[in-house]
Order: sequence, then C-alpha cells, then structure tokens
Amino acid sequence: MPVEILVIPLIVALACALPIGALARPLAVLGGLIVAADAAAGLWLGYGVSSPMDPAIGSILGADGFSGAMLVLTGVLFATGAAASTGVRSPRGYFALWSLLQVTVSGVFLARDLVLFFIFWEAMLVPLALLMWLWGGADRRAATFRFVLYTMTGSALFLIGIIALGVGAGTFSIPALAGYRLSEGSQIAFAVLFLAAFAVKLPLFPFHGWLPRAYAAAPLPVALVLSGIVAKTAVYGIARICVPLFPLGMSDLAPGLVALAAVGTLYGALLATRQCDTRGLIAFSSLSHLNLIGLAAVLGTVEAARAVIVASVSHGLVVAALFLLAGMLASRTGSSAFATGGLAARAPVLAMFTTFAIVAAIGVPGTSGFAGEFLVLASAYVRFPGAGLVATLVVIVAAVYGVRFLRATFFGAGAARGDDLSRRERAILIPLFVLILVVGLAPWTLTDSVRLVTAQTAELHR
Amino acid sequence: MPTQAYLLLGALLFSLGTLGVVLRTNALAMLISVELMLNAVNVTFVAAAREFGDLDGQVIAFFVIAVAAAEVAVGLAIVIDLARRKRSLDVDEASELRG
Amino acid sequence: MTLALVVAFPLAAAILIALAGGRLGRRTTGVVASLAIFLSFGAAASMIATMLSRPLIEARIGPWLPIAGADFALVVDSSMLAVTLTITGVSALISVYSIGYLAHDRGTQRYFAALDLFVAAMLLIVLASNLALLFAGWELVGLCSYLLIGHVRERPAAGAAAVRAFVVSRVGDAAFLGGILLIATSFHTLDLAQIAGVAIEHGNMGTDPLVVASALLLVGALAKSAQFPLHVWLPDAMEGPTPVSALIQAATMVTGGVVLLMRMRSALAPDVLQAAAIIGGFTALGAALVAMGQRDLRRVLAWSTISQVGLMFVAAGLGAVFAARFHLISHALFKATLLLGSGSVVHAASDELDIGRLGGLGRRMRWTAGAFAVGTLALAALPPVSGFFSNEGIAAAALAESEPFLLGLALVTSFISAFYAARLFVLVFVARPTVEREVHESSVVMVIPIAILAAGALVFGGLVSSGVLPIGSGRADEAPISIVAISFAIALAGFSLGWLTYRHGLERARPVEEVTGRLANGFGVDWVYRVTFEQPFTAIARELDTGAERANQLAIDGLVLLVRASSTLVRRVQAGYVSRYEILLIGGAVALLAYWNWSAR
Amino acid sequence: MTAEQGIFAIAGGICVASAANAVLRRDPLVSALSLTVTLASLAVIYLGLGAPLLAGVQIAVFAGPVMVLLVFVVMLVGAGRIEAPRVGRPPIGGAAILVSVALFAVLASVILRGTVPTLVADRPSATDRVGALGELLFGKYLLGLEVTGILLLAALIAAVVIVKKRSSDRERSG
Amino acid sequence: MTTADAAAIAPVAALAFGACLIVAIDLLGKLGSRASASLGAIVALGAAVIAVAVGPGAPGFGAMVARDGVAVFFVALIGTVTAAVLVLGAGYVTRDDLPPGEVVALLLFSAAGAALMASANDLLILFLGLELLSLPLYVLAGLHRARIHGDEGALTYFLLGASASAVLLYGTALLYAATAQTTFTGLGRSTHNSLYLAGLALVLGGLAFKAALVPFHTWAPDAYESARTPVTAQMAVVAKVAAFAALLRVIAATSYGEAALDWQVSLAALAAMTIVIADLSALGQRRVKRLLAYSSVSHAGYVAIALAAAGAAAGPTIAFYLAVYAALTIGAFGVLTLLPNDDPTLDDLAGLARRRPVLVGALGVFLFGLTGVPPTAGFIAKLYVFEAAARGQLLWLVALGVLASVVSAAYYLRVLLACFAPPRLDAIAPGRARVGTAVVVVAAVVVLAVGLLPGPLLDAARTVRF
Repeated sequence: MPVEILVIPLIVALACALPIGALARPLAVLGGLIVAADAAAGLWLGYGVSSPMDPAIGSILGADGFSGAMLVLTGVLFATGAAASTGVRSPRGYFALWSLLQVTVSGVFLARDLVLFFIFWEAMLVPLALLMWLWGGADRRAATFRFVLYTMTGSALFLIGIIALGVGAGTFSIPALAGYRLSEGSQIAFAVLFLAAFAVKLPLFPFHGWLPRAYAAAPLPVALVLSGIVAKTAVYGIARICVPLFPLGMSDLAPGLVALAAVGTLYGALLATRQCDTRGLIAFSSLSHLNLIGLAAVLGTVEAARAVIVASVSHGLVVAALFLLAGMLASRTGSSAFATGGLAARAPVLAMFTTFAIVAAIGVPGTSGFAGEFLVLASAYVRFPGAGLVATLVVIVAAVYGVRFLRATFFGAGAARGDDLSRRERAILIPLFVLILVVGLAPWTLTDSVRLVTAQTAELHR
Repeated sequence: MPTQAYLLLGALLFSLGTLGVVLRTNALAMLISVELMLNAVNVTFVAAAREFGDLDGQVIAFFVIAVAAAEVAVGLAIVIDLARRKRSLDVDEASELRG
Repeated sequence: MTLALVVAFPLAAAILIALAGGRLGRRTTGVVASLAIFLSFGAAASMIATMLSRPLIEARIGPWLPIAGADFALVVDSSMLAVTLTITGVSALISVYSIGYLAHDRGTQRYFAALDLFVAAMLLIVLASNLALLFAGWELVGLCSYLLIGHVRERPAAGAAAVRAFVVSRVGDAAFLGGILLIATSFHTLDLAQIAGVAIEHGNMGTDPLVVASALLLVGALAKSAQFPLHVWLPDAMEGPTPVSALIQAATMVTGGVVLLMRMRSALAPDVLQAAAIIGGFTALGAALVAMGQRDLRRVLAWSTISQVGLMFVAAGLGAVFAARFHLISHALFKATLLLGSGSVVHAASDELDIGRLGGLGRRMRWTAGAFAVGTLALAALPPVSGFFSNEGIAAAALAESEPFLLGLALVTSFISAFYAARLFVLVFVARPTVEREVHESSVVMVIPIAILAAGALVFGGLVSSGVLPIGSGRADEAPISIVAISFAIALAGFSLGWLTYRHGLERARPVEEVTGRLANGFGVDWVYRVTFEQPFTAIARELDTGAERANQLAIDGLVLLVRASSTLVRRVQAGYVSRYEILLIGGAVALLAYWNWSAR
Repeated sequence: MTAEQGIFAIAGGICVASAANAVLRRDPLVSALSLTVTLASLAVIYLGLGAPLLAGVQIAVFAGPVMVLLVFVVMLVGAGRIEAPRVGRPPIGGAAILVSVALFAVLASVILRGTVPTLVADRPSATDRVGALGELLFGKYLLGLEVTGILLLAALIAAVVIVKKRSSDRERSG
Repeated sequence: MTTADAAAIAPVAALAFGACLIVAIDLLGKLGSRASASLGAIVALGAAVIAVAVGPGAPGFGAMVARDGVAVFFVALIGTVTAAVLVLGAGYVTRDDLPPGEVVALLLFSAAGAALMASANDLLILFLGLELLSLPLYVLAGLHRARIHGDEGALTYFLLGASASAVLLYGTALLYAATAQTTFTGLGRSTHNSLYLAGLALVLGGLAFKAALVPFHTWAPDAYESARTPVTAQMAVVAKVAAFAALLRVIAATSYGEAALDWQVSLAALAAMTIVIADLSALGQRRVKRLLAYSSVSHAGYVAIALAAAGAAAGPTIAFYLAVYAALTIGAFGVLTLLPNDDPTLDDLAGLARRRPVLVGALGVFLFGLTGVPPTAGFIAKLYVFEAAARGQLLWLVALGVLASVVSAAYYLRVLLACFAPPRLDAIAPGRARVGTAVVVVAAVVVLAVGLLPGPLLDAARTVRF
C-alpha cells in the first residue's frame, strides 16, 4: 500500500504539466479520495496492519495503523482542500504544488528511515512556502518568510540530531534505531534536538510565533492542510519517532513538555477569545487543540497513542470544516472579520452548519472533538493529574470563544446580504460532518486498528 | 654567510612588500610591492639552493621571473585601461562595489 | 431494548427534524417532536411491569470510547424510572404547549430539534450506565439550553443570556470532567455500578484525590442545578421562550445536579455530600429572599426554582434520596404548571412581564388562573397539593438526620416561599389591574397541557404520600406530627401574610416592597460574578494578547533584527577598499603562520 | 670578512633601503625607480650566491625591460599622481604596519627556529653550471617550461583582448 | 616525453592547444562568436572525455603530474563545467563586440590551468597552473563595457590575486628550503621543521584565496559582480574546484606517515568563519550576482568542513559536493545569463515567472538546492558533508553549518520570490536563448536526478582516492 500512496499524487502533479486547465482540480480531488480509500482499505482490511513495520520498499517505506489513520486523513483533507480551491489563479501550477505537498506529507507518514523522513519533512516546506507565497493573502510575504525560517531552524536542529544519531549508531533505519541502546543523557539530548523540529511545526507553546500570520496569510485550502495534516506530521514525529527511539529521554522530558502543552492549550484558547476574525480564531483554537494533542503525544502510553490518533483525526476534520466555513463566511461578508452579525436570519443553514462545526471544535460529546479531547485528558490524568486539570479548564475557555464567535456572526439584527449555502458548498461540508460524527460516536474504528502498534510502542517505552 | 641570513633578508623584503600592498592605495605602487614580494621569494629559493648545492632553486627562480613578467604585463594592461576611464589610480576611492 | 428506545425516540426525532429542514411544515414538526417524547414516555411506562420483577434493567448498545466502561450502555432502576417518566411526561406536555406558543415563530424546526435533543440528553443523565455517557448528556443539556435560550436570535438580550448560560454551564462541565477523569484514574473504569461497588467495598472515597474528584463533581452539579454560586445564569435564562424556561427548570436541566447526587451518592465523599446539603440550604433561603422582591413575573419563578432545587440538594445531601426524588417530581409538575401558566399570561398580556402592571387576570383566564392557583399552593407548600407533602418530606429528613440548622433553613424558606407565592398570584390574578387591557384565554393546545400538569400537581403528593403511587425504592421518613403541624402553620402564615399584603396591588404594599426590593439584586452575586470571573477572564486574555503574544512575536522580530544587524556589521568589511582586503589577506596568512608555527606539532 | 659577506652587507643594505623607499614613498615614479635599484642589488646578491646566470637574467629581464615598462607606464598614466593623503576613509595605516611587522616577526621566528637541512651533494663546478641548468630546464622541468610558455602566450592574448576592448570602446564612444 | 607523461598531461594539453587553435583559426579567418564558443565547448568537453578515457594510471613528468582518481574526476568536472560556461557565453561575447576567439581561448587557458592544478603533484606545477588559471580570469573579470566597476573589479581581483600568488609562492620557497624539493611526495617525508610548517601554512593561505575561504574571500563579491556572468560562473566553479583539488592533494601528502599533520583546527576555523561571514553578508544583498558570490563563498565553507573532518579521506565527499555545487552554480548563473541585464538586482527579476516559467522553475530547483532542501542534490551533498563532520567529531561545525543553511534560506528564497513579483512596466522581456535554456534545464534535471538517485554520482565520487 505505501507506494501507490506516493505515486498517485505524483502522477497528478505531473499531469498538471500537461495543458489540462480546468481538469486539474477534479483530478486533485480524485487523487486525494483514491489515497484516502486506499489507506482506509489498508487500515481496515488489515494489509499493512498485520505486522507493525510492514516492509514495502526494502526497509525504507512502510505503514502501520498509526500512519494508516494519518494517511486516510491526508487523503480526505487534500481532497477537501482541492475541492475548495475554486477559481485559483494559474490552476495548473497550484495543483501541481498541491499534489507535491500531498506526496511529501504522505511520505513523512510512510518513511521508515530517518534520512528519508527528513527528506520528506523538509521537502514539505517547498510546495507549502510557494503556495503560501504565490497564492496567499495580504501579509503573505512576511508570513511565509517567518514560517519558513522558523520551521527550518527547528528542522536544522533535527538534522543535527539525525546525523549525530545515525553516525553514532551506524544506521538510519527507524526500526533498527528503536533497538539501539543510548544512555539516558544522550537520549535527552537527541530528544531535544528532534523535538525542536516537531515543537515548531506542531507548534508547541511557545514556539508558535509563525502560526497566526501563516494561518491568516495562507490561501484557505493551504491553511486547511497546514493545520489539518501538516501539523499532524509533528504529532506523528513525536509519537512515532521520539518516544520509541528515546523512551527514557522522553520520560524525563515529559513533565516539562506536558506543562508547556497544558499551558499552551489554555493560552491558545484564551487568545482565541480575543480574535476578531475567523482566521485568527481558527489559528488560536488550533493552537489550543494541537497543544492538547501534543500533550498526549509525549506521554508514550497505549492510551495516549490511541488518544493522539483520535484527536489528530478529529482536529483535522474539524479544522477543515472550520476553514471551509470561514471561506464561505468571508465570501458572503467580504472580509474575514466577524463583527457582521445577524447572518442567521438570511442563511439559516449556514448558521446551523457553523454551529455544528463550532460545537465539534469545542468538544461537545457526540462529535469527534469530544472523543479526542476526552481520551487525551484521560491519558494525561494518569501520570500528570495537575497538568490534566489545567488543560481541562480549556473546556470553559473554548465555550467562550465558540459562542462569542457564533453570537457575533449570527445573532442580532438581520444582515443586509449573504445567501445561504449553495448545493456545492453543502456537498463539501456534509461528508466532513458525517466523518466528525462517525469518529465521535465510534472512535474505536480508528483505535482498534492500531492496537498492535500501540502495544509495541508501550513495550518500547518500558 | 649562513643561509639563514639570506632567508631573513628574503623575509624582510617579503614583509616590506606586504607593507606596500596593505599601506599603499595607488595601483601601480601596489603592483611594485607585489614584484618586491616575488623577488623576496627568489632570494629564498636561490639561497636554499646554494645550501643544498643543487640547481633546482635557481631553475624555479627563472620560472618566477617569467611569471612575474607575465603578471606585470597583464597588470599594467589593466591599470592603463582603468586609468583611461577613470582619472585616478587610487584603488580605495569610493567604489561601486561594496556591501 | 425498550430502555434504549426511551432515549432513541427523542434523539431520532431531533435528527429527523434537523435533517428534514423546513420540508416538514411548522405544525408537523411540533407534532413529530411531541409524539417522539410521548413515545419515549410510553416506552418508559411499559417498563414498569418489568421493573416489578427485576431491580435493574440494563441495555448495552455498543462500544464507544476505548476506555473501560465508556460504552453506549443504559441502566435504570425503579427510582430513576420514576424520574424518567416525569421528565418525558412533563417534556411531552411542554412540547405540545410549544406548538401553540410558537405558532408564529419562524424557527420551529431548530426549536423542536433542540427540544428533542434536550430531552434525550437529560434522559442520558438519568439513564447512562457510565460516567462518560452521563457526561455526554450533561454537556448536551448545556448545549441545548444554549440553543433554546438563544432561540430568538434577533434579541440581543437572548444572545447574552444564552452565552452566559452556556459558559457557566461549561464551568460546571469542566469541573465535572475533571472529577470524572480523576475517578477514572483511581477506579480504572467509568461504569457507575462498578465504581459504586468498589467505593462501598473500600469504604467511602476517603483518599485525597477522590475528595477532590467528589468536590469537582459537586461543582458540576451546582452549575447545572443553578446553585450558589453558579446560579447566575438561570434568572437570565428567562430571556428564552417561556416553554424553554419550563423545560429547563421543571423537567430537565436544573434537576440534573440532583439526579447526579442521587446516582453518585454511594461514591461521593461524605464531606462533600454534607457541603452539598449546606449549600443547598443556603441557596434555598437566599433565592427565596431574592424572589420576594422580583417584579418580573418569570424571574420570580426562576428564583423560586433556584430555591426549590436548593431544598432538593438539602435532601440529597443528607441522603434522603426518596425525599429528594419526591420533591423533584412534585416540583417538576407544579413548576411546569406555573411556568406554562405564566407563558399563557405573557402571551395574553402582550409580553407584559411586570407583575405590578398586571392584575385581575383571574376572571378573563379562568383555566389558566385555576392551574396557576394549584401551582401557587404547591409552591407555598399548602395541602392538599403535592408541594406540601414533598416539602414536609424534606423537613422530616432534616430532622431524621438531626440537622436542626438545615431544618431551620428549610422551614424559613418555606415561609418565604409561601409569602412570595401568594404575592405573585394575588398581583397577577386577583388585584385590580393597573392597566386595562384586552386579554383572553390561550388556545386549547396550550391550555390542555397546563390543565394536565395542574391536575398532576394537585393529586401527586397525596398519591405518593399515601403509598398508592410508587416512585421507586426507599420511602419517606416518618414525619412526626409536630413537624407536619409546624410546617403547615409556617406555610399558611407566609401565604396569608403575602395575600394580605398584596391583595390591593403593588402600590398599596410599597413599604414592604421597599424592604424586599433591596434583596431583588440577588445579594450582588451577579456583580461578584462579573468582578471575580468575567472581568478577570477578559483581563487575562487581553494581557496575554497584548503582553505575552506580543512579546513572543517581538522575540522573533528581535532575532531577525539581530541577524540583520550582524549582517550590516559584517558587510562593512566589504567596503570597497582594496587595501583593507589586503590587510585581511595578509592578516589571515599571518594567523595561519602563527598557528602552524606555534601550535601545530 | 669574506667577499660574500661584504657583498651581502653592502648589497643587502642597499636592497633593503631602496625597497623601503619603494614601498613608503608616495610618488609611484620614485617607487618604480627605487625598485629598480632593489632588483639590481638583488642581482649582485645572486652573484654572491654563485648564481651568475640568474643574476644576468635578473638584470636582463627584470631590472631591464620589465622596469622600463613599469616606469614608462607610470609616466604615461601620470607620474605626478601622488597618492592623496587618506581623507574621509577609516585610517588603516596602523593596522597595515602592524600586520607587516607581525608577519616579519613570525617569519623571523620561523627562520631562526627552523633548520635548512644540509644535504651531501656534489657541488657542480662553475663551468658546467650553465649546462646543468639547461639540462634541468629541458629535462626535469620541461613541463614547467612548456607551461610557462603557454602562460606567456595567455598573457599576450589577454593584453590583446584588453587592447581590442579599448578600441571597440573608442569606436562606441567616438 | 614518455607515454605516461603524455597520458598525464593530455587533458591539459588538449585545452591549451585547443585555445591556441581557436586563436589561430580566428586570426586566419574571422570566427564568429557562436562558432568559437561551440568549438571551445567541444574542446573543453573533449578534454573531459580524454581525462575519463585515459583514466587513472602512472604519474607523468617524474611524478610532477598525477593521473589518479582525484585528477581524473576533477579534470573531467572542470572540462564539463567549462564547456557549459562556453555554451552559456555563446551569445554573450557578441553582445559587446569583444574578440570572440581570444575570449574563448582565455577561458580555455584558465581551464587548462585549473586542470593542471587539479593534477599537479609538485608545488611549482601547482603554482604555474594557478597562474595560468588566474591571469586570463583577471582580464576576463574586467570585460564590462562602459562600466567602470568592471575594471575596478578586475584590478581588485588582480592585486589581491597577485598578492595571494606571492604568498603561495613564498610558502613553496619555505618548503623548498625545508625539504630541498618541491614535490608533494617529498613533503610527506619531512620532519616537523618550523620552515616546513610555515611553508604549508602559506600554501594553505594561497589556496584558500582561490577557494575563497574567509578571510581570503574579499575579492570574490567584487570580481563576481564585475565579470560577465559566464565568466563569473567559471570563477565560481572552476577556480574553486581546482583549489580544493590541490588542497586535498596537499593534505593527503602531509597526512600520513610519521610526520602526519593535523589540519583539522585551521580548516575548521576557516570553514566556520567562511560560513558565518558569507551567509551574513549575503543576507542584505539586492544584486543577484553579488548574492550568489557570497553563496559560493559559503559553499566553500561546507567543503572545508568535510576537509577538516576527514582530511585526505574526504575526497569522495568533497568530490560529490563540488560536482553538485557545480551543477547548481552553473544553473543559477546560467539563468542570469539569459536575462537582459547583466548585473540584475532583485527588482529586475520581477515578472520573470510569468514570462519564463520554465526558467524560474529551474531557478527554484537551483536555489532550493543551494539551500540544501530535499529532494534536490544539494541536500544529499550537505548531508554527506555533515555526516563526515559528525564522524570526525566536529558536531559543532555540523550545528553551525545546519543553522547557517537556515539563514541562507532567507536570501535564496528572496531571489526566487522576486521572480514572482508583478512585472514592472519598463522591464524588457528577456530574449529566448534556446541553447542557454537547454543548459539550465539539463542542470536542473541533473540536480533533481542526483537528489533522488545519488548512487551513480556517488560511485564516481568514490574514485576520488589516493
């Protein structure tokens, strides 16, 4: 299963070199869906799950349940984002870069070799930066620079760590390195170097300096995948590389990381209550959610791994819906600022859909947001009840920013303009909502398939 | 005379050459200083060759003289070209090439 | 599986209505919604027979979260079945009433969807077999209250009230969630029966984290049940449509806390239960005092709800589960009567809410007045209406647990309750109207539910007290005749005093109003809430935004500036001076020479 | 004092003095002339070192045509162009002198501490030295000779390119 | 002259005689600029082919000229690069009515000098090669019509270059005084005489100048900017390759045996200074060539890291790095040759993306490659360097290099993004030079191909051993 997941979007990217014009978008959507279906089949039908590290191309590419879940999400989000990329300038270039981004993101989830992982990890930046810069909004110049330099600095430290570790151990293979014995001190040092990249890309509080501007300036579908799946590569890196490779180091670092993540969870939510436009709101609420996911990712227990998967998929779906809705709102009001008010009367379906997305975002039971949040917190309480309690406060703050946004946008006197959602817009959103409910009501569909992997993770942790 | 005395003479001449190169700002004066440095090298070669009693050092000195002549030719061509365009040979004059 | 249907009917109706959109038609929507709740009621009723042979009915529907015990699973015993019947029955009537009340509303679809979801969520609180599912209901109840309070989105006050209700509710949710997770960490399961089993086996939860967990659960209960100090949302919540208030206060939301205390009784730390009782007692008295001074018809009822639920807390905290349940049900009946009645009044009097400007409606709205009278008597705890019996049960429980202090509180509360109940009824229905207006009785679809509820409120207490109608396990503490007499005397005194004071209208009772009006601001708790919660919250958020976040951004800019500055500095070397370049060249050579000469050996 | 020592003392002294003069004087013409003196005195030193052929080449090539060319150019581009004193630019004289002095100090230390290995070799007699030199040039150092030839050719072509460029410039401007 | 002599010198001779031939033909009948450039390219490529075809074997001229893997690889690289430069320069020479035959000949002479340096096994030959490399470049650097700074740059380059040659030569003299010979083989057998050490230090200084390592780099920005772009490419690649090949040989000669020397400290210091200063200097540049000049200085620093870490064993690493660097630099400068303005600022690139998307795509590949972003070959090259450094216990240099790469991203990215700025009204549409575009595209493909499949080039680089 791994190879075609890389090849399909690559073909789409290459096809964009041909004069296919208007076909580029459907092709990209199709590419995403095929990958999602393929990964889902692999995930649930069991090939690729049967052995935790299923070798496909030699020992460098492979998928397990964790990456399978992430690959499904990758396919879904890239299809969604492509579907939402209507009316872009130079569509062929856009979708070529878009599909290349999909290749690199999928590659990160498939790499079983540190160097290959880094190659995909760093290559991700290229299409991402170009998409942000060339198709971005007003602040794209500064935002892109900041994003690229910030993340590259993190990656630079990561690369140092990779080289030092690989040279010392004589191999770059992740499964092989997992069995490599390191002293506690060097585990801490390597974990810190590796985490530099992951903490920036996640972003873990307080390394989120690039985030607000990048989310605001990136074209909407790019912001969608940036938050929905690119950030998950960092989660994946923490959970699948740092923890198995440096169990002792991560265990020593966990209190500090958990504290940062807990603070970041609250911090993001508190700042979200101050935002006056949808992009800012999504940016900081994402910061909050991603820190919460990061909190679980550093723990390294079976429960935490399950929580991370559910919460990651959930956040990906929810943030996709939020970004799509933000775009739809902006197209109706003309700006992403949300002090317009009274839209509910003119666009009841839009109001309903937005309310549902917010409800999922703030973690009301039944939606995937709750499942992820609950599992993350449950795994955190086992070792860090104090930090868990602090993070639990986010329930309150999330309510504040959620209803504040809904009130500002939909309540009040009737708005002058704004049509209700079109059929096409609903068609993009409804599948996401269905998935949000499915994950919210049956998160075991995701976690059951990763039992093997998490068991192995736990073993390594001991 | 001990060979070291000649070597010291060479070192002194070489250092004087570098002094000219770093101190002077006239292109011709700098060229002259470079020639001085090359000659300092030749003293060293010849003195060492005498110490060893072979002729390799002298042969190398011939090559150095030839190379120095070639350098002077090219250098002077560049200097003349520059002098023709710009009424100064001061290499430290406000330059477009900076930063 | 019948048990599952109890929840499934309203849930399915909610989904159906939400998906169907406007295609269903306004009236059909209401009928479907009501029908679903009636079906749920019927399903619950059909289990009564089964209940006679089995102590518990369980239904495991499927797995949910990958945590021990966190499945879709329901359980019911006879006590909770009684509560279920109350909830579904009262909600169904409210739903029917809503059809009439919202006959001209544009948003009936989302109203009825939320209403059905609300009922389903409340049923989850009552029936969930584990804490995760219970919490799901707990949160959904908060969400639905938000949606319903803010139903009329054009009104700014409704929006503000909805936000406040949701946020305060979420304060409780956060605490509740913390409590659940602490329990899960200690017990390794979320199944209520298993938790209770372990808790009973090892004595009560005495260890520190479990005391904390119990306290957190209590905070959750306080918020949901609008008890001090988390009651601030309830008076505001009256901004929603009146049936919504009835739903929140009578049938569903506010009783959630009481239900929780009852269901978790064996697992909660004794000190925390004690605290619940004391808080309940104080809340009951304080809210009653505040209710005395209210001029807004619906706010009187809101504060009275806080007060009455406080009494339930006293009972539940003391362990008098039966008394608490008895009062819960009886309160549900009479408070629904009162609120729906008040809705009819408001409807009739063209949205006039000031009781000082109403009056004399008794003759024009006979049905409503009659029902309201029953409710008033129940609120005043006068026989033979149900409120008398349930109040008496609470007093008896306080006595039985030898809590003279709480007994005193309860008795004083009942005196004041009787006083303002009389005030309310007299001013609205009896006293001479200050403003003449054309009023008429509400439509049949609104009157019938009120009548049914009033009838229930009238006979329920007697039926239960005489043992004819079972409401689950346990039984009332045997009230000594002295207590019955004293409480009756106190209620009667309060009621008479109120009647006499206000029988000629508000103007004539001005001296009394001077005194009670001072209490109307709720002891300034609202202000305290703003100063200690809302303002610090916004201040912290603002400080983080302008302080920490700015600093974070500036730090990056600073780093960039530092690199730029060093770039400028370095580039000054390349100033175009050839002699400087020569110095670098020769200097570099000298450095290499020196190093190789002296260091490299 | 042997003849060699005498030559070294006198010629060396002249050599250093004129070199210093060449380096330190502001007028490039003076520098050029002083350098000629240095080159000539170096030829004398080569004589003292037993390298008469080299001394001849030094005079015939270096001190002769090269210096004539140099002086010619100096006069062509303006002998009077005396270096202006440094105005408005950072003073670097101190640093310059420091670098040169440091260089000499390090080199002196190197030379005084170092040893020139004494090799036992048969000293060729003065008579067959020229022949031996020729043998070396066309034997061992044949490649060097060829490369030097190419180098001179390249220098020639380079000069031509500059000249052609000048003429094309003139056409353009004229 | 023996066969071994002939085989050893064949590529150099081919280049030199090719140059003479072109001048001669040009004298007899006017050779057009395109024709002379094509002829020159054939000669250069021929020299590369000869080098590979002859292959490694016995040294020539009494071991003065080596014919080992090092020589073959680097001579082939020099020949190929020179051919590419000549192709890029084909349309260039005519633009200013320069004598095309002579200019091509000068480029070939400089390539001959570089090839000689890369295979020199004797300090004198090294010096002569260096002069043969430099003298033509001094003149070519000044071929900027009607721009004074062309001459200025040439003069700066000449004066500094002559001083540096003198330094190298003085080092040779000291080594001769210490060992009585000038061959590298002789160097290895020496003892730790202070004259010997001082001589090596000065030789290192002289070669560091050609390689443009800080603080011997100051000529590079000025000369690169004032030279015509193809000549700049020649300076940036050929001179650097030759200098590093020579340095590798010197290090190899002195790293074994009882008198083995430790080059690590001085090379590491040079590398660190180079990377930091060059990247910082490049940051604020608006002129693209100057920016690329600093970039090439910085890359010299990365090569020096490998040399510092692995010494003579760094051969394969630096060979790989230099080959990749050659492709990247030729490509980047190649794109510039296709612009109307010879010394463009970032603003002059505005609108290029719309007019010449292929060119900008290729430029993107080169710039990402120079930054070291995967999947370009630039990443693999840097990875090998860092790996070598890590093996050599120079983790601090790895850290420095990696972080400097981040800083370098800032300026490379600016160049690329400048191409996407909205076009200015007065910008002239760049002409279409098919051959130049082809070279650029080929370079881009090479960069990507090597990045994805580094195997073949790595195998070739592994032959760079002694």
